[in-house]
Amino acid sequence: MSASLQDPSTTVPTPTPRGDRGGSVGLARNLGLVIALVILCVVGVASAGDRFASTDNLLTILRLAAVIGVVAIGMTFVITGGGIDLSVGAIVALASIWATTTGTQAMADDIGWVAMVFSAVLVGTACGAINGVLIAYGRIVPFIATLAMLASARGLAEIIADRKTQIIRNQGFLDFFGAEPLGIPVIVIIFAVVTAAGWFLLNRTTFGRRTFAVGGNPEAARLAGIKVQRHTVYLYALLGTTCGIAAVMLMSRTTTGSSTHGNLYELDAIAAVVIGGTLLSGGRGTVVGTLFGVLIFTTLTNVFTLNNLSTSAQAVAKGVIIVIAVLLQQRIANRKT
Amino acid sequence: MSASLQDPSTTVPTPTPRGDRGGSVGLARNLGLVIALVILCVVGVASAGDRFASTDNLLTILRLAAVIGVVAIGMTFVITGGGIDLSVGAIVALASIWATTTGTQAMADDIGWVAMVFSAVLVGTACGAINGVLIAYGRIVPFIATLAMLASARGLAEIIADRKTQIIRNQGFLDFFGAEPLGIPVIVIIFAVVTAAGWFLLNRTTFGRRTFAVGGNPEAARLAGIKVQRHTVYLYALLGTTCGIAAVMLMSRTTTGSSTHGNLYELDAIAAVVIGGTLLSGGRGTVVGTLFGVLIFTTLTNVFTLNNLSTSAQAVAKGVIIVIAVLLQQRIANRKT
Amino acid sequence: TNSSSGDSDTSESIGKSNTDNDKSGDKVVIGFSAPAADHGWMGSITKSAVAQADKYDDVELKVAEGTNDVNLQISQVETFINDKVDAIVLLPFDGAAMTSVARKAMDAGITVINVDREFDSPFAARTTVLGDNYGMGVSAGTFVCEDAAGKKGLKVAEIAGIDSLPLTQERSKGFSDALKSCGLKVDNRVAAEFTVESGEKAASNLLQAAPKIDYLWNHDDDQGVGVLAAIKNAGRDEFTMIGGAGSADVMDAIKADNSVLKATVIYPSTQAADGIKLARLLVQGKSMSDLAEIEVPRQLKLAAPIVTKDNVDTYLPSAFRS
Amino acid sequence: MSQPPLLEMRGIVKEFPGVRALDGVDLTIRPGEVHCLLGQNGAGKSTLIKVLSGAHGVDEGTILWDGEPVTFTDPQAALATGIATIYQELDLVDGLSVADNIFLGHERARGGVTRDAEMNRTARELLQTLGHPEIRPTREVGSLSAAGKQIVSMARALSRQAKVIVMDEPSAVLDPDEVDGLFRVVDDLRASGTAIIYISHRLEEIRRIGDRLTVLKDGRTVAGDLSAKDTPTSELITLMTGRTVSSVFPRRSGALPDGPALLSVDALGRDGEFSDVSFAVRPGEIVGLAGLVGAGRSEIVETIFGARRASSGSVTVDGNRLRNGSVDAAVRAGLGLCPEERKSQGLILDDAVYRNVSLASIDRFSRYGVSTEGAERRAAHEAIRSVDVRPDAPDRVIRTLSGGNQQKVVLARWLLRSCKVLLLDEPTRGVDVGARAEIYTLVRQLADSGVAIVVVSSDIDEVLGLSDRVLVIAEGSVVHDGASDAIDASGVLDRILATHDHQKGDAA
Ligand SMILES: Nc1ncnc2c1ncn2[C@@H]1O[C@H](COP(=O)(O)OP(=O)(O)OP(=O)(O)O)[C@@H](O)[C@H]1O
Ligand SMILES: Nc1ncnc2c1ncn2[C@@H]1O[C@H](COP(=O)(O)OP(=O)(O)OP(=O)(O)O)[C@@H](O)[C@H]1O
Ligand SMILES: [Mg+2]
Ligand SMILES: [Mg+2]
Repeated sequence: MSASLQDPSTTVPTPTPRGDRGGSVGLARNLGLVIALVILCVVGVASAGDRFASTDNLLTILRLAAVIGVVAIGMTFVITGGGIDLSVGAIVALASIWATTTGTQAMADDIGWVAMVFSAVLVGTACGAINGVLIAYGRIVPFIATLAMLASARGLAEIIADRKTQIIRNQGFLDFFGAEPLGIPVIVIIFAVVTAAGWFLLNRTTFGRRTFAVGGNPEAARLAGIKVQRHTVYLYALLGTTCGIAAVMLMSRTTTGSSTHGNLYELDAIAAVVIGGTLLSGGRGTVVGTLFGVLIFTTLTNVFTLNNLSTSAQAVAKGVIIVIAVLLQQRIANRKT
Repeated sequence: MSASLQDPSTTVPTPTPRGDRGGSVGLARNLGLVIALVILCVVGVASAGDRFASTDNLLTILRLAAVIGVVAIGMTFVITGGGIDLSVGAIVALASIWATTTGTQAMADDIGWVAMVFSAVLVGTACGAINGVLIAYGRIVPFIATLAMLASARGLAEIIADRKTQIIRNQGFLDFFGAEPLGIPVIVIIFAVVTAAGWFLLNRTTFGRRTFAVGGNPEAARLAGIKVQRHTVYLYALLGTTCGIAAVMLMSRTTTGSSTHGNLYELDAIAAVVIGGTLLSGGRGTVVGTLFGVLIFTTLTNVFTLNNLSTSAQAVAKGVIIVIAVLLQQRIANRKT
Repeated sequence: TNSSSGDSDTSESIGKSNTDNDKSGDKVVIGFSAPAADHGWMGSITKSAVAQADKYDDVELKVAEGTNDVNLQISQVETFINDKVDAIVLLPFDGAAMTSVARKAMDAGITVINVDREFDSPFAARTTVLGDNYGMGVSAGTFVCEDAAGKKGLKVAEIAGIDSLPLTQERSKGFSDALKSCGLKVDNRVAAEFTVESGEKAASNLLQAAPKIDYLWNHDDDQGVGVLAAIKNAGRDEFTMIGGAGSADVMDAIKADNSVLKATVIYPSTQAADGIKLARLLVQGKSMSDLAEIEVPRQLKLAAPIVTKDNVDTYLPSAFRS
Repeated sequence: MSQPPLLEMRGIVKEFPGVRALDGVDLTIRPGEVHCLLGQNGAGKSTLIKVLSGAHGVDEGTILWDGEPVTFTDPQAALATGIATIYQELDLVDGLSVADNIFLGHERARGGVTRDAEMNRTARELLQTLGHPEIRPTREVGSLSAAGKQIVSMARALSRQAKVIVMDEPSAVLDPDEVDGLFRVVDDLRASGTAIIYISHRLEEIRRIGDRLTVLKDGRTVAGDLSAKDTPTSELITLMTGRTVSSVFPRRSGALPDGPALLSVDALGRDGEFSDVSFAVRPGEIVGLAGLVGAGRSEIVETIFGARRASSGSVTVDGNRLRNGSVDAAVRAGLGLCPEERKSQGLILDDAVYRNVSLASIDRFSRYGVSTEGAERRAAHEAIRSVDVRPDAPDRVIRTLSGGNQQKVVLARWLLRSCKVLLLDEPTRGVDVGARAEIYTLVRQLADSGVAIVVVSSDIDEVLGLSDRVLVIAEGSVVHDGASDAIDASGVLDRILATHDHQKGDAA
């Protein structure tokens, strides 16, 4: 019944893997995504040749994927835990502004750029925690609570920033996050670390186990002695933290903080998570799937741009491709099980 | 368990009314909304006096509410039936463009402006039906299917319109929908009619009964002989139809069709529906609640404008007010049951 | 033809400007509505309008929530009509869509000043203040042509703003028309959304799409901050970049002359402020004292001059800080 | 008996909006005893144990643990004290593995990192103890049958090493084999000093393992401290129901009318589930499908009903061949199905009782698509009266009904629809003795009125007693087909075992 929102018509509930584990079935599930990504890459090479297949372009794709990717990893937890968060973009904006306004930048000049990182992450976590408290203890449905946060956080960001783009003047910050040790950009490394940590947390810890339980059957979780409300707060706070991290990455990429940062991240992040195979109704989630979801969307845009497609044509094609990809993935997953 | 998305923490599932009926309990549920609206009005009168309480201003509020209101009524059905639709804004845009491009306008000149109305409604219904088919038969989760429609429909609207705003030259169309019989604008009358029809359809017909069943437990509905898939298609097509109607209303209000029409209507419509008390997990829905939800949001904006609040401050206040309103409503609903 | 520079001021020039027009007169209530301030230029539009109004003790400004929903913007204008304001300064999200309500306001005896995005009926506004979008493209294109000095086969790239806005189309058209005159064309084009982040994203992809570029025109300096970041990330410097709108940061960069950014095209963010000034004059029955004309003109088209290292000092004081 | 009580509940009161579910219940549990709770559907048994386990707060009354008053504000408190509970509604997380479910809330972990190998090993041992080594600890719980899930629930309770284990109708979904396994475990626990609170509607089970029993009626203790072995059945039933109930199966009133088959199933099969199932049911006839859990009987009836698409064979009703895989066609042809899992397949839990009853008959109570609400409500009310749903409140949200009463609502749905062929999958699961007799009578009356009936039940005595003809199903095929009075329970088991020369599959 937990799948009812998704699929009004299945007779036999197809057993799908809960997380990233589950051996062959897990592979089958991601196989569709892998194939979709491979097809995309083939199209990219066929249509743009070396311009697509170069290391530079690969790194460009990864860099583009990194910011939204980190948010999507956090979103995977919230959705697996049975929730949703529309405020991620606004939180990224607020965190980026908070960390780049004059006060913080002055502090950063005194005690180092870590102050900026720290304040961004802190602001993100705090916003997430507020979401969590409203949802878990205030019992406001996640959609509404985070919609309210969306409005408030972006409004607050605008007020703090006075609608000015805040330019980062701290060279230490820019140097650190702009670096490319061994040719790999720092923000790509951060993305990799967050993904790995997310995978571990979801699949190898009691926290992850409880996330599945809270999302899959909150009443059962409660009866098993899990503090469902507290856990819910943790989940949203965790997503807030990843938003803070994403804000830092975005700050380094754009060398600015801005109240317009993170526009529509909520849709992008949720789309990546859901395409990846995490159920919107909670209880099942996969970090690896989310990673693929993010990469598919980013590669799509990249291939489009390499081919000089107009924005409108891109939008139409994107819609069609999403549908085809999902249908394909389902057929494959069904055949394997 | 179907309520799990909403509320991970309730011990005893409080029996709440399913629809608009249910005697005192139904009243109690809407009472919170009524109180919220009344408080808003009191604030409006206190802060803006006659400027708020005038007939003109009332009509302004209703005119503003009408377009999004019609979409929200349709959305109530889809959400009650266990789905969601992110593509409503894009469908409004596409329908408005389709109905105002040169071809249709030339046709309208020949056979009357009804041709424009007809094509807008038809395009809306068709898009909705495509959503429905993808979801019911293609088994794509609503979120993803309608996200794809969102991208495609808006892209297509841009391509058809060649990014130009289409100006309506048919005076008959503008005269008819711009009229104000007995001082009431035609689009407000349309809104009233759609609301009444929606209420009747949801609460007094077999179609409505099936909608509740499909949203409440699709498997049980199926085993009771209800054609769940077909009904799902009907629901999305119905929402598409209301989007088409909304497009006509917007066309009359703006005297244009545009690919930018309906921007972010999905969030506004869903927010109004959910604030109104319809469960995002399906099975419970109230048209009257949705009406209140729309009016609350619209009145809020109106009071803000009358009071000259800065845009950012408005956003912050909006978020805070939403949270307070929902908390208030819950307390009242709980006390009564 | 550079008459607008006097009008596009924000602060200093007002006190000392021309005649007794700035003297306090009858109280004027002005309603102001603009699209959502979701990018720097638009933010600056609202800010400078508010700042302008604050300078007059006889002006009361009502600012409606910035919105990209024409339905809501129409309702805001309706509210202003209900309120019987004296004038409305309106920067429509979509000019055509706001025409009928603007006309309604005019019919109700309210002076409507149309800013930036034009109505499709001359009866809908008393005066229109426009930036020159097509001219922007022409200025940028002409700069490229002059700088290229007749060289052929150069690669030109363009990063546009929000593609679904008519103004973006006009800018692009002006750009390609101007390039045509010297035998160049736009080889790669992407659209961003006027925000820093979208500029960075669009540019990152564009730079991959075009391994070698000679000229890059970016429509908007706010998104340009992101474009520059992307260029730096990609380690590219083989081309000349031209900006758009004319933010102070960009002018600083032009002045410093240490990046690919060599020029920008002004698109005044003080249009709405001008609108406020004109609205006040119109309501108080004054004329523009710099003109011999008794009436305020029907239309003002602000120039879109190109700013380079050579003339940057002229424009820097009036530029907006994004 | 001389031991001091381990647990005492005194004067427990629990109110839900509009219902006083518990109205002064007393319960005394001693260490190492199996204490049975008896009562009709809705008597308050589940509510009482939810109060005990901390799932519900208590409105009045005291709970004494080892003589000390305690309050359980949440399930964690009760678990920490040493009370583990197997709930009536299987409270497992479908998406998690068997081992994860067993250790949910008390995961074996070091520094928050789970020790999966250790949990899997322990889970395997627990499942072994329960006699189900074939359930892999890594298997996803959602893919287990109801019986499999019940076993996991028991393993979970055992893993807590509690002093009191509460079992709310654990045997409802188990077949006789598995019930034997369960009782072995209960005996071991008793021997090791663990107290068991055991709830069941099957009196014979209570006789077998119970030490003492408490009877609840309408939220009150009507008798405590009775001997489970010696109290006469008639007395128990009178205590529970306030009347006497004859538990014999009603017999056919006349001879089975000769006539063409109403339902005929022809070489029906579904890949991997069952094959070549053929049988026919005449009007007025009751055909029983006997077999062990997992034999594929639910799949057979669901396929007949069109809820699953057959891969071979056909179903004919009244001479008309049904469209394959179409529930709608089946319903229109006059078929009705009471599904096995009433919560997930049968009920819209948050809707009113009467609307659940009329779900299959929406069209009948409408004119031109407009509902005639009054008529619908009246007819539905009548239908729930005829199956004696308690409380008799058609507007109640069905979630708040006790399990047995929910089952009756599903039955009422098809009564209202007045179908020609009724498929009943486990119709008496969780239904109390009194109501069970009523359902038997009802089914027989329906048959006598000319309805063809197919009954699936894991209770072999029930299948044999109720039906005219019995089909024994083992591993997806019909292994016996004959009159039900020509075979007895051991005969059925023999037939099954004959095909079961190898171990039951992984299915559980
Ligand atoms: N959450 C609830 N809200 C309202 N009423 C409830 C709720 N839970 C149970 N009840 C009511 O409390 C009474 C006792 O229900 P309970 O489930 O304890 O019965 P039971 O003895 O376990 O029955 P069964 O044998 O059918 O399982 C019933 O009348 C039921 O309708
Ligand atoms: N959702 C599922 N996924 C995988 N296998 C399943 C699923 N449901 C049932 N099965 C398997 O199908 C077979 C038949 O199961 P089922 O419990 O329905 O049989 P049954 O004869 O109807 O038993 P019951 O006595 O419970 O009615 C078993 O092997 C079971 O494990
Ligand atoms: Mg019970
Ligand atoms: Mg079964």
